[in-house]
Amino acid sequence: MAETHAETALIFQPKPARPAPAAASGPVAWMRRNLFSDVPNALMTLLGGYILFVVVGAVLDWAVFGAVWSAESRRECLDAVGRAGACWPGVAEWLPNMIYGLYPKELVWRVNLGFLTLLLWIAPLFMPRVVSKVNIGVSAVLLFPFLASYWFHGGEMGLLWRVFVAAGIWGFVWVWATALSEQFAGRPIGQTLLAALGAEDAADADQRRILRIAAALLYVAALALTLAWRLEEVGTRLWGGLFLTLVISGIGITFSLPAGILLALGRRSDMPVISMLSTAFIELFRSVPLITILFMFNTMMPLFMPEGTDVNQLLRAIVAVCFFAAAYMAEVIRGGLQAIPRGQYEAASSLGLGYWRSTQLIVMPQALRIMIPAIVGNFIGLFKDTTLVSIIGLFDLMSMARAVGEDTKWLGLFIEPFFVVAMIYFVFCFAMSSYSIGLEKKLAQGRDRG
Amino acid sequence: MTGPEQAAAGGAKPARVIEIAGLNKWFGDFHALKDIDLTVRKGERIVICGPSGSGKSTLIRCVNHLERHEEGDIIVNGVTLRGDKGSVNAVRGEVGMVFQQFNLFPHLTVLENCALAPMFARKMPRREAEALAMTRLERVRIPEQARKYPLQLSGGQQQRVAIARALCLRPSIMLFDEPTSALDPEMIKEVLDVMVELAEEGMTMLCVTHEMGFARQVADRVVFMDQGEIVEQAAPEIFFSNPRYDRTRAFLSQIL
Amino acid sequence: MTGPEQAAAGGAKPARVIEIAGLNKWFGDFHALKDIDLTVRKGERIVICGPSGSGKSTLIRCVNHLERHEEGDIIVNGVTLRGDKGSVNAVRGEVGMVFQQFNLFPHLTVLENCALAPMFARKMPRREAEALAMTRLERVRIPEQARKYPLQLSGGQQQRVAIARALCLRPSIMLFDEPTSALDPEMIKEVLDVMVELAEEGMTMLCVTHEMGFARQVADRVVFMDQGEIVEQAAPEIFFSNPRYDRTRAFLSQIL
Amino acid sequence: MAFARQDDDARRGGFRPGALLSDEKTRSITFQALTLAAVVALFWWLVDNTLANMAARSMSAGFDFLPVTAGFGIGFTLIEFREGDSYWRVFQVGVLNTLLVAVVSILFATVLGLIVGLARLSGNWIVATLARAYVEFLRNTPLLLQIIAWFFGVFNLLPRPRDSVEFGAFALNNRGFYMPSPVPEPAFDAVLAVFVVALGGAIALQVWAKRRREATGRLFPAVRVGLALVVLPPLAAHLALGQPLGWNIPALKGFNYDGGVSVPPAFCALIVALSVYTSCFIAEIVRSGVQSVSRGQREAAGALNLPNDWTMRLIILPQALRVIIPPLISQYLNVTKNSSLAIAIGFPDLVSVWMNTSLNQSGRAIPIVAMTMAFYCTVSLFVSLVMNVYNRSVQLKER
Amino acid sequence: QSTLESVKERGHLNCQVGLPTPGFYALDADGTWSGLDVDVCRAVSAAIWGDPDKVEYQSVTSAVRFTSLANGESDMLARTTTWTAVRDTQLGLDFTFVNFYDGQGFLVPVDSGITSALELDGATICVLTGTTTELNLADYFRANGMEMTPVTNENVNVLVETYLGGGCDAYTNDKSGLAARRSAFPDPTAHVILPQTVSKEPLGPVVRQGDDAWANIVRWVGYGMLEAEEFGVTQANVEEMAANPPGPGVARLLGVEGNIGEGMGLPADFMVSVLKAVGNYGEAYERHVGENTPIGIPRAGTLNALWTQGGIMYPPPFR
Ligand SMILES: Nc1ncnc2c1ncn2[C@@H]1O[C@H](COP(=O)(O)OP(=O)(O)OP(=O)(O)O)[C@@H](O)[C@H]1O
Ligand SMILES: Nc1ncnc2c1ncn2[C@@H]1O[C@H](COP(=O)(O)OP(=O)(O)OP(=O)(O)O)[C@@H](O)[C@H]1O
Ligand SMILES: [Mg+2]
Ligand SMILES: [Mg+2]
Repeated sequence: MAETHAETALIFQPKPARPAPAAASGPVAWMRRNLFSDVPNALMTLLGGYILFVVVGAVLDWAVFGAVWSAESRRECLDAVGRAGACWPGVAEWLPNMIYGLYPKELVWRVNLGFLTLLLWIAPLFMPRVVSKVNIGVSAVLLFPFLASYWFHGGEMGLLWRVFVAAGIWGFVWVWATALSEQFAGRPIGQTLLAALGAEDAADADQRRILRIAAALLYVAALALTLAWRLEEVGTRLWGGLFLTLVISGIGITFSLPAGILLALGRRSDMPVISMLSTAFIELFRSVPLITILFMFNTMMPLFMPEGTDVNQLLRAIVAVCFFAAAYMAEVIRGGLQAIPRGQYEAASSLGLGYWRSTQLIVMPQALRIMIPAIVGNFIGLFKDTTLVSIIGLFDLMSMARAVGEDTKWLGLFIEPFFVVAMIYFVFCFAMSSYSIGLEKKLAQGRDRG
Repeated sequence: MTGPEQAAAGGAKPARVIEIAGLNKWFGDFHALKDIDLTVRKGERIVICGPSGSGKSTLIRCVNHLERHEEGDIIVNGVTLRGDKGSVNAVRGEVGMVFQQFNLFPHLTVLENCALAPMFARKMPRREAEALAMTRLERVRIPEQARKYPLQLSGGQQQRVAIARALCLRPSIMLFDEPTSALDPEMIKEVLDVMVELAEEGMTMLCVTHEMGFARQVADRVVFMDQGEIVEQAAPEIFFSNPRYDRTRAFLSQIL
Repeated sequence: MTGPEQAAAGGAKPARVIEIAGLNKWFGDFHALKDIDLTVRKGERIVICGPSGSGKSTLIRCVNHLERHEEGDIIVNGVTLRGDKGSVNAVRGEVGMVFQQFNLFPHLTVLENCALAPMFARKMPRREAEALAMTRLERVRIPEQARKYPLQLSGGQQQRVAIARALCLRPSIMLFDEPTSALDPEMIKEVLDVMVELAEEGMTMLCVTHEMGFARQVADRVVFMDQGEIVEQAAPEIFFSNPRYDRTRAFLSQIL
Repeated sequence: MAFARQDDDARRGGFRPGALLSDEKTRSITFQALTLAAVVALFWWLVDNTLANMAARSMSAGFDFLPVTAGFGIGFTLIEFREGDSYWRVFQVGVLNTLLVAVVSILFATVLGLIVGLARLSGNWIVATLARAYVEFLRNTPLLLQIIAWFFGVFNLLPRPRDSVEFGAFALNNRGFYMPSPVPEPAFDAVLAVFVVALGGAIALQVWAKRRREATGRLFPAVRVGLALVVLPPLAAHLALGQPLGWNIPALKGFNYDGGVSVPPAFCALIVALSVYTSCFIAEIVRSGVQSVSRGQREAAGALNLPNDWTMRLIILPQALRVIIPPLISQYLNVTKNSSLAIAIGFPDLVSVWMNTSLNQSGRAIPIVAMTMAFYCTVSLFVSLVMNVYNRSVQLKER
Repeated sequence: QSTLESVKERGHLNCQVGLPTPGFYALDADGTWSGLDVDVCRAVSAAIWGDPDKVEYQSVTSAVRFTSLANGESDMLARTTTWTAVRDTQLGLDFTFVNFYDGQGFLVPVDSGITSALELDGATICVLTGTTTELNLADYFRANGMEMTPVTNENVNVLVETYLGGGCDAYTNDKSGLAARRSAFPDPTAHVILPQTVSKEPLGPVVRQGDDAWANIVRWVGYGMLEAEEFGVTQANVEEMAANPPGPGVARLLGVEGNIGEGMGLPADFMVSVLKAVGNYGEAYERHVGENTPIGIPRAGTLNALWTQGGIMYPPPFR
């Protein structure tokens, strides 16, 4: 190390990087490489192209070129093109029902408003400078449903429900206050508020007190708002179509995450009773088809309840879906937990964090993050599986499509509505799966430097 | 056997901060630690070395109860480790630990990694915790990386963050488990430098390492382990130049 | 720049077994190797060193065509690597390679790992292949582990199996890509010992390593790379005591 | 220090042995006991309610309906079933049909999934893209819709029996797929004997070829020669003995084809839909399995100059399979569960004939639902058992 | 608590119908239910509150219809349910009255040349699952020593599509359904309903067993509609008739005389409300399934005609 260098050193000048030789660029080179690199490849290319042409052509012929676009009844369609082309007017007439079910037409704005609220609620997640994204996401999952449920259902509000609805309003205001403060002022809402009150220099304890009072005031205001609030009741029997599908799968998804986390922790627990019960629950609900669970809850839950309890049919289906989804989610999350290296647990406990703290701060965030693609996959599965509620007679998207063909005017028209339903499902699922693939790629990058 | 008393510097002896007596530990049927006795005084720097599987990691992991010991006593700063929440928490508050694989929390920024324990284990307000974290990051010379995520740093930087994180609990004792062996040779030095500084500031340190240069430079005492036992312990001058046991000599000849 | 001729021992020069001229390699847009020229003579032992990402691995992986190069020539034992099956097979039959991560086949026993290539690449009868494998395992001093599975061995043992496996093709050239950097310090020596022996038997070797002790001991020439270029190459005595470039000096000061 | 040690010993004796963790342990035991009590109470409450409700509605829960005549027909059965048979028989028919659908779909889905999975890894852009489109489209639409689509889009559009597509003795029309069934004559035993001998010979050939390869290193096209050995001699014997095997060839008789064996279109649609749907997931499993074998393994094989086909057979496949099999098995379980959607096109599987028709005709909700769930649980438990055994056998031997 | 009380307390009637089916419980794009069975629900609602619209329709698959009634979810079931001994005695149900006499028949293509169901030996037959149709079909073939292959489904459209595509030689269902379906075929004249009626299908509303008072309400609302037809009371003239009843029969029916309604826990003039809301049976029939509807089932001379006109609709007297 202490060797002396005889001469003064030369300075190393790295050569500038050259661009790669252009031998392989341009569309022709690309085609040669990817489509016609050798004879079997070329044959496969031609075959693939042919299949694409035939399939796409046939579908277009039926759905677009040969279709009837305006008619008063199916009879007219049949007289015009027989069964060679699609008959869209029936679907068009029923489309509102396929989306909102039998929800009173003049109240449909409430459904729209509900989903708009959700969009607004999660919009801050896409604002670049907002940092409390986790809290906003959690609030969307935990508070939004109360607000939405009243919006959708309406009617008389019990005290408990009122309390929760007020929490929903409170949450919405908080989310946007936070989002605006962080996006434009670049600091948490608390600080903005303190600044506005001129209490920035108060002692920590005082500041906290002020914030708490502000939150409480806001809640009281929200509660007061609910007192004046009375929407016409729309019974769940009238819910249907895509709206119902979204409600069922949405609740299932929302419920499955926390329940799945608890079940997964339970299954990994050191306590034999807890772990056995969790395992039994998970395995039972994973080994039977959803349709049998739906059947069971649909026909038997009223028998399980004390005489006279009236359990709404939608609620039963939702409970079934939730149990089912929770069991699946538990296994996904367990996979994520297993992937967390032991070193993480050890580091957390060597820093003095307890079981629940390290689960909350260290383990779960990482496990959930690793498993996001799998979780989204689960969501997609659940979303598709909700089609099964049509079999127990809920008017979801699928049943609504079926009802078109039972309308006296459009009797027998059922392939077209199913086609539309398939497209709707595809758009939703494909969007979700693309999102998860994108996320997966981003996560993979995050593992490297830079 | 050279007692720890001999190794410690002369004069009025500082307080004993770690006392291990008759420690035995089993993994299933495997006897991993056998009758370990070890006393560490305040400000002492101890390097533990020995062949792979000799129980070095297990020993220091027992000290902050990452491993539960079956027999014997471990007393840290007067608290006897019993496996109950109270004593474990008390000890872990006094002892910082640095791992071979860094074990940083990849989903948190460097600053959050460091501020976590003060905030949640010490219930410090966030502002204070972050200020504390910044001073520690300055001490390991990477304050400018505070907002980055661990995986965006080089190995050496990560290990320095890990040290800063451990220091944020203001521990009186630091444990290191092979802090440099997952690092590229280029980065070893930057981590050792930080450790040397820490030693010079008078931190009590228990360090498992194969870096004999480091041992020579800062250790007050080198402890050599084999097959779950402490074979010998001595001041580095003596240990390196004149080990007592042939096992030690064999080991030294391989590693130097 | 110090040509390879100068570094090689004097007298009648042995045949050139590897000739690399004007080698350029890109990963997408990234220029990973820039105008590399390197000649290796029979029996020469060359150590390649340089900072992380400087293209060391890429260079030796080009030699047995694990990476395809875009420009320049690589001639191994008179065969020009063109990317066609014939030349690649011919070259790979002559060149053994040892990886940093061992890359043993975890589902096959040690013996099967070694006998695989002779049986399926060289169409040797199983008995002969296994006998050959045993001699190679003896050479790396672990014949007794032949029936175990790789993951049952320590890192050092695994790397020695990897060397034995490469030797089973009876290569005339061995490439090593940081063979010891995934190993515990204790195990480094056992692997280096095997490599030193191999060197002493006259094997032509191209070795990427950070073990400067090894370089000093066996290398005929040390090649220093940075940013995809060969900065300088010299005999180890000269290289370590009197490097020409500032970049080399900076690197050496960090690593020694 | 010695003194301290004695002191320690005494203290240790006092705390013996789990006492150190006493508070943690008691807490966990209390917690568990409470949970257990709560669960038991919940169950008891449910059962109590159910019994009360059933009594109030004069519903019966027993299994006494099982021997009663069910009184409906089933369109496709593996075992003999007549309209006068009992509910118990219906259950058996349903179970067998479900298993049949599951097994056949699993076979097709695996083959198809393998092909598509490899196609996704193909270097040909159009092939890879088609494979990707196939996977994306099919796995993002509900299976229920797909089953219906296959039934109407394909099987219902097939020609009527009178205009069947006939290829040789096979016939395909919108009533199903008809195949000839063999009717052996006595002399056929000789042909069978020849076949058995040839098969033995072929197996021996494989063994011999492997031995020779290991002894000399030389290769022998054992698979091709073996196939020839299995096919040619029995064929020769068959011809020599004057073709002693008759065929019951399906022929149009009255409304339908008669003779041979046949499968109904609902079955075909279900099989195709299930196989195609599942194959998407299998394709992804195969793809990730193959990609999971680290690049280092391929490179090591390459550096050892192993030929490509042997690299695939000896290095990649064995390791990829280890990754592929567990998710694959869980897909197989999914197929079994998904076959319950047969209800949508009226294939008489367990859910359709048992949980739907039988439940509706007999009104015994509880026993019927319980039996259905018990069947699925049994299948799933059995498969997980097999799975565990497999996992243990392929686990890498580690330190 | 009696069913009537809990219905009143709830404020609406839970009336179970099936998945939408033209003529009996049809759903249109505006979300309103209509049909012969739906009119029974409306009539009962009108009888209780004088308002036919206090009904929540529960559209339930046939597979779970009885459990859904037995477990108390619906108050009554007004859907084309065949009255059979087993159902009446073993499933905890009570049939109230028959509002439509149906019979199972077969639909075949004209070009098949089949003219009698007895020529169907060996045929493949499309049949709705989960209903008595399935059992009747089996019985009929068994009784006549014939063989057949059933193609089952619980979705009528699927079956019809199968039949149209030639997936089965005949489609069997209650004749009311056959006629309706045929009307929606691309070429209705290419298909013919065979003359045989292979089963008796008395269809009518069902209630839970054990509450006779409630069963009586449903039953007598139904009979009241028939009686009204017999007396010539219609939706249009009911007010007038109630004001000055032409005879004692009408007077008793409309609650002008006697206390039949009160005895059932209903207003005395409950039949006035019923008739105002849905009209008499004949009107309901013509409105939903009669010859002038797409369903087009003629009534005259069939079982569904009043007994005075050759049918068997024979309401017990209101007295
Ligand atoms: N969790 C465990 N379960 C079973 N055996 C264990 C466990 N942890 C460690 N051991 C065993 O205990 C012995 C001592 O392990 P320890 O990790 O303390 O060794 P070490 O001296 O730190 O080795 P290294 O230098 O490789 O880190 C080893 O034989 C190891 O196999
Ligand atoms: N397959 C690849 N695709 C893209 N870039 C690559 C690839 N392999 C290597 N590189 C890049 O090429 C450069 C040289 O890589 P190489 O692995 O040869 O470096 P090295 O000198 O061996 O480094 P180390 O000491 O870390 O092994 C690096 O910048 C690396 O990121
Ligand atoms: Mg260790
Ligand atoms: Mg490298």
